[in-house]
Amino acid sequence: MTPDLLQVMSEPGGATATAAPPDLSDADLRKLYRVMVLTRLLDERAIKLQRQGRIGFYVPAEGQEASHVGSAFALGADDWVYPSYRDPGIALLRGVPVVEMMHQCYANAADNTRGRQMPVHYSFKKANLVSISSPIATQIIQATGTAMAMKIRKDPRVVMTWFGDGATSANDFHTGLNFAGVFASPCVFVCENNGWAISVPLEGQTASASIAVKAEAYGMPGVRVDGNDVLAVYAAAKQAVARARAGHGPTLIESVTFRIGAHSSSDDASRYRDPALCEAWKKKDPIDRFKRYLTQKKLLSAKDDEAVHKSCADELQSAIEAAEKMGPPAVSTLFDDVFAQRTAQLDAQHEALKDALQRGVVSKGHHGEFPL
Amino acid sequence: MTPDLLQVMSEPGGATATAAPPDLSDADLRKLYRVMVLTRLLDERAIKLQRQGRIGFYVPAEGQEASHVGSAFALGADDWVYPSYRDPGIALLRGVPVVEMMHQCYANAADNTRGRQMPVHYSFKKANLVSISSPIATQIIQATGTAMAMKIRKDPRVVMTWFGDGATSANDFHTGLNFAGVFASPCVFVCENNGWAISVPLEGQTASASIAVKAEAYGMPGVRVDGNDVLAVYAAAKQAVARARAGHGPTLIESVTFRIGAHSSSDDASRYRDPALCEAWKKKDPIDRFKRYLTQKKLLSAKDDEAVHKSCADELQSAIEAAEKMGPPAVSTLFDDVFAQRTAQLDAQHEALKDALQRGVVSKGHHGEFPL
Amino acid sequence: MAVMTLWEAVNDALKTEMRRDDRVVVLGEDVGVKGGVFGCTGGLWKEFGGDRVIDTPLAESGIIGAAIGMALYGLVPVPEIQFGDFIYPAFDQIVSEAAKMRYRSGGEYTCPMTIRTPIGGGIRGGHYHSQSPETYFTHTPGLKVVVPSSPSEAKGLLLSSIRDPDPVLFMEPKLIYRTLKEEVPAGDYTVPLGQARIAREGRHVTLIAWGSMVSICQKAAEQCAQDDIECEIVDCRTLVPLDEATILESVKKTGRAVVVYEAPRTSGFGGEISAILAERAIEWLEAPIVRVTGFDTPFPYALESLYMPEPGRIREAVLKVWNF
Amino acid sequence: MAVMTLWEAVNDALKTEMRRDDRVVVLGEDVGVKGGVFGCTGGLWKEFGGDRVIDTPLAESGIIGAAIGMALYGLVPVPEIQFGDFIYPAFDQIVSEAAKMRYRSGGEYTCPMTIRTPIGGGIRGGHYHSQSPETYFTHTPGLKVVVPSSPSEAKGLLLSSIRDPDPVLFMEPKLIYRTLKEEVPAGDYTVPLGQARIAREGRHVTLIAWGSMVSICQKAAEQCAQDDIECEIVDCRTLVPLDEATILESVKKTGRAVVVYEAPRTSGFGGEISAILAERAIEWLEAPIVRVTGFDTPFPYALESLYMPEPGRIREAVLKVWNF
Ligand SMILES: Cc1ncc(C[n+]2csc(CCOP(=O)(O)OP(=O)(O)O)c2C)c(N)n1
Ligand SMILES: Cc1ncc(C[n+]2csc(CCOP(=O)(O)OP(=O)(O)O)c2C)c(N)n1
Ligand SMILES: [Mg+2]
Ligand SMILES: [Mg+2]
Repeated sequence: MTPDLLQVMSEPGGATATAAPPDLSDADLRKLYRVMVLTRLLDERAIKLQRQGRIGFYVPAEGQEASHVGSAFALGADDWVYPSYRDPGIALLRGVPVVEMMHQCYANAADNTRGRQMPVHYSFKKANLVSISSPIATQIIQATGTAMAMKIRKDPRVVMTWFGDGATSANDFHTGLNFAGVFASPCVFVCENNGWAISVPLEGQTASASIAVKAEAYGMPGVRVDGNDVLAVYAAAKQAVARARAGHGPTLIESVTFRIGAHSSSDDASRYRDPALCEAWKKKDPIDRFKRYLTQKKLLSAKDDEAVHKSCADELQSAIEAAEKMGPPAVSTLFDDVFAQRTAQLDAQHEALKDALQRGVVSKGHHGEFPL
Repeated sequence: MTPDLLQVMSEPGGATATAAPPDLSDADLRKLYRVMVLTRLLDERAIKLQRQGRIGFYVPAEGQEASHVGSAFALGADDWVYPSYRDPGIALLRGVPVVEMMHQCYANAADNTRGRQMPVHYSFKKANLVSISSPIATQIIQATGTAMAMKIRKDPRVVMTWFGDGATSANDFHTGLNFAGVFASPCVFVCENNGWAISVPLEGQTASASIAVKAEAYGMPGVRVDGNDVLAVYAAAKQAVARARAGHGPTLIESVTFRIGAHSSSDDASRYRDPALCEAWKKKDPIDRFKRYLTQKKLLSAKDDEAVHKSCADELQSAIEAAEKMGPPAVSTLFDDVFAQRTAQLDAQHEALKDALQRGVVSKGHHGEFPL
Repeated sequence: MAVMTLWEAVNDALKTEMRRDDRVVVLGEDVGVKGGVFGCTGGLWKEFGGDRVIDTPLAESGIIGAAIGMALYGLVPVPEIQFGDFIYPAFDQIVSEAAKMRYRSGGEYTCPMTIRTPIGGGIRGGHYHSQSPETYFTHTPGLKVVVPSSPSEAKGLLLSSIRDPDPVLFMEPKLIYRTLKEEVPAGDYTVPLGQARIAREGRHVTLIAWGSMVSICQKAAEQCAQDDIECEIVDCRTLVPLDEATILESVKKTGRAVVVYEAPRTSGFGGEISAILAERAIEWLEAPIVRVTGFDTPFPYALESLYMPEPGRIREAVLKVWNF
Repeated sequence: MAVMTLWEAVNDALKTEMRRDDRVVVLGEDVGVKGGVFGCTGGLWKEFGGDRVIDTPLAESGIIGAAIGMALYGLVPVPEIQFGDFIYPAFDQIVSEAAKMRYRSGGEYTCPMTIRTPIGGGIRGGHYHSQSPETYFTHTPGLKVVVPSSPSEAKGLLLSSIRDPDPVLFMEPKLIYRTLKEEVPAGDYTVPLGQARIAREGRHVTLIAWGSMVSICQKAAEQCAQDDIECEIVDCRTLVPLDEATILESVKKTGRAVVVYEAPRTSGFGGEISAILAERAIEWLEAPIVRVTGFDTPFPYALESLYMPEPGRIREAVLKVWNF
């Protein structure tokens, strides 16, 4: 049966609280707010950079900041995260400097993933944030596997993974939740139900009454939460994390939200989605809502807010400037990391390419474009 | 929520009816009984043939006759069926002569599938019975596809597919039921939950309270029925078929039964399963149970029963004799049916093989073993 | 004749066949209202409706599995996999089921369907929007594999594929979706499967390629012509069934062969072509058979332009076999 | 040294490594209580318990996906796919994820795991219990592919595979699971990956094979010896990384090559070997490179013995290149 929608922050003429506010310190609340703002500003800058052709691609997260930042906030630094491509706030929350994310988006010589994937496909081992890939849902069963390993090793840590509503139709959603149920793995599954999979609305994705109800098929609790209510998302995640850590197994959280922007920089949502829908959801903006809450609680003055925005903007500005400065990765990186050690075949292919580049026989434009 | 177990045939000290008997004519009831008996005898003979090395492999269906015969009985002759490898009674019920099934098991020159698959992987187009393959669950989404096609073409027919409890963990179970839910396809999904997937018991397959409950994840009704109660299975299937035909979409039926024999002729169940479990389930034998019911209802005398067994045994005997008489398929069949027309490559490969066989250069044992 | 890009030619072919045969249905992710991420199915949903142009849930195995069930029933499905890189979840349904259905059922059940999917690099798509997975399917008996090299080729080959009685992988080189324009015959127009095409005549060296690599070979051939080396280009068109005769004839004429493909070098389909030549034309060969290919690495992002075969590397190979 | 069959050697290798390294876990369908359908994991569950020998639900993509998550964490998983024919549901996790993890994460995350699966025909398994899918994985950068040809080879190569820092497909030829017996070194014993083996020395013709085809080649070589044709047999052992040097050296010596594999002919890995020879040894070749392979059909049932390469067909090929 579909559970009721969990809400914490009542809204005049909007949401009405069904759950008590989680006990978070003022510092925690301010941190949450800042990360959400930074995520939003990163989005705005990155979309511009993409339009200017400075970076090749981008995936907007606007409207889903509470959904992924709020849930990730329930984790400890040692826990593992398997985000989707629409969750930049998770890396930010876990202390990854914006500049490192910018290097990845620029796919430059300073990119820790060596310029090998499209923008937003981050990997930050120091944050236990596992490499993000494009294929939908593949991270779900991997997250379960890591959680199985933790249980086998009696490691008290837990795993959280994020994915969209479309991902629930994929094979790896099914195996991921089924394995987690069978092995009672310490894993929290967060479905960011933003109503759309590119152009396909939720009703084209599943006939079930909700995403949360799917949890029953795997013998785990399913929770439904207002994904634009950062405190509600946090509260639900905190409970699921506690449950997992206590050895009681996995939870599926359906975070009901909305994708304000296009699917990606390659998409034009107006071709399939009524703009009025966006306007309606913009009124439920998770950052505005949290801001109203903090203001009410006297935790955020207009001046504070300005300061937060300014410091985030500055951080972004210097990150972008740093990323702009870097050149492309070296040609030799093309052949590294296929295996721990290069094979004879890869060495030969590298030598041949280097030689061709040095002799300038590959078509113009390439020659000298990349450091060897 | 898990529905109650549907039962029709009360048993002294056993099952107690929760549903009324379906209205079936005496002729129908006798037909059901005969097909179940024939299925059982086929099983017994085939297992012996396999032990004697007359056929290469077999998959016993003992104990599951009511489960697949009863459900299939709810269909019309024009409806489509996608059985699993453990459902020989479906072909028999739909009028396929035993001899044709024997030819397939012998993979001989008269096998309508031309000796290309292991025994029990039947295909009978005239019975709208789709080719059975070994990969688990692949037929489920195909059944949905056929049902989608029927709906698109406004064809009043429906599709039924059968699979095991282990199959519910497979990818194609998830997509099959999800697509059927989204497109409200006229498809009935029958999970024959026999408690085991080779050596893995149900609790190693899923943590859900039942298989039936999984229907909710796809927005369709889930029914749970005593799979050893042929009338209960029929009643549940009849309702699901009517629902599908009326345009109300798919149903998932969990038929709770037990695999009395080994998984297959290659398996030794005693290595992982307590024989006592078998003994307990043998007491619930679906054929004995139906026989008691028919006897009570004065529809089956000891003499009738003897006659049924005799005619089935005779039918089997002559089928086996006929199958024994046939030689192997011709060498040329090796290269047919890859495509509608042979490619130049296949022609060349055929010519080379034929030539080598004619010159007797391929190792002894082959030469002359197969007709060209 | 109208001038079209490759994606427009695909769209035109789909409309042509859907008008001609009401058993043809299109299904896939975002193929309906949105018209596909590359526009190939644009306008179909409007014209033919949701029954025949179906937006599916996000599951490639579901798309292909459902298409198989439709084909068995008698429809003619044209499923789309949004990117060739995402065909792997459907690998089991394609390889275990579609490819073997006719054989295992003794010809009783067949899967006439055409799986369309964009392949190849050149659009800065990185690992997962750039791969060329055609070889996997050429190693799977029961599947036909078609890769068009131009807009008119795409239309003619797609119509033949949809009408073919067997499952076809129709792989569209996205590098030339928009960049290549040419006149495309209006209405019904087919190019038969199983016949290669001489894309350029020449006496000295045979270049063997398919898809987007054919135009790259054209550029290389022009460069070589300046050194008075006349390259002949064989456009395979269909990898399965492969037109070995045309390839052999050209190589026996020139005595020199360079095979070009974009996929990783090891076990790429071009290796099969080398093997065929080494088995059936070795007496005619006056030089090694050289392959110009992608590298044995995942498809990169920043260094994409170095990964893909380009005229310079092909010219190098031509000079090598010519001066051997 | 104890005499073992191949499946016993695999079992011995697993026990050896699981005793040595407690990070090693085995997972798959029926690998625990039952000990695997071929017995390869027999006794492990009893000795190492359910935490390290895991019976999984019926989902190959789940088995491999979970194994990836375990490997990323730091365990050393050895997932089993019950039959090579059932590896396709896991194709996406293997090809899109395991193979690319190191590369796409800039070396931050790696997947050291060994996927064990039985392959090949000869047990009357028909379509779905007989296939040889190794080629698919050789065309996927980031994967190593190992196919042992005997019990001691199996033990040594399996131990090296499990200790390898990258994902390995370890494909066990079930034709020789029980039929081949030999002495196998006790305890720790490794055979390095990437080194081919001269399984038989000879001057006249080089036979190149792997897995169960090596013993078939041995039989053919004995027949040829009666006609005074001395065959050299190269057992590739690992297809990726391939030991090209050993193959080239042998072929340059004999000037004649026959490549033998069981998979369908078109695009089989043996074609890659032909292509390498045609590119790097053509000056030494005195005859065509002939392939003896399975046919371009699904794997049959009744006619299995005709489908598989056998000594007679190999001898024919040897005579052809010898008398060329
Ligand atoms: C296996 C696979 N199929 C298709 C795609 C193309 N694709 C990228 S995102 C997307 C929609 C995902 O929707 P959802 O899961 O709801 O996540 P959202 O984008 O809404 O956050 C699709 C179809 C893909 N990346 N992977
Ligand atoms: C994809 C796939 N994986 C593994 C197997 C091997 N296998 C054959 S039957 C079986 C168990 C099936 O159990 P269930 O679905 O419950 O059906 P049952 O045999 O009990 O009728 C397995 C694992 C297979 N045939 N296909
Ligand atoms: Mg979404
Ligand atoms: Mg079962």
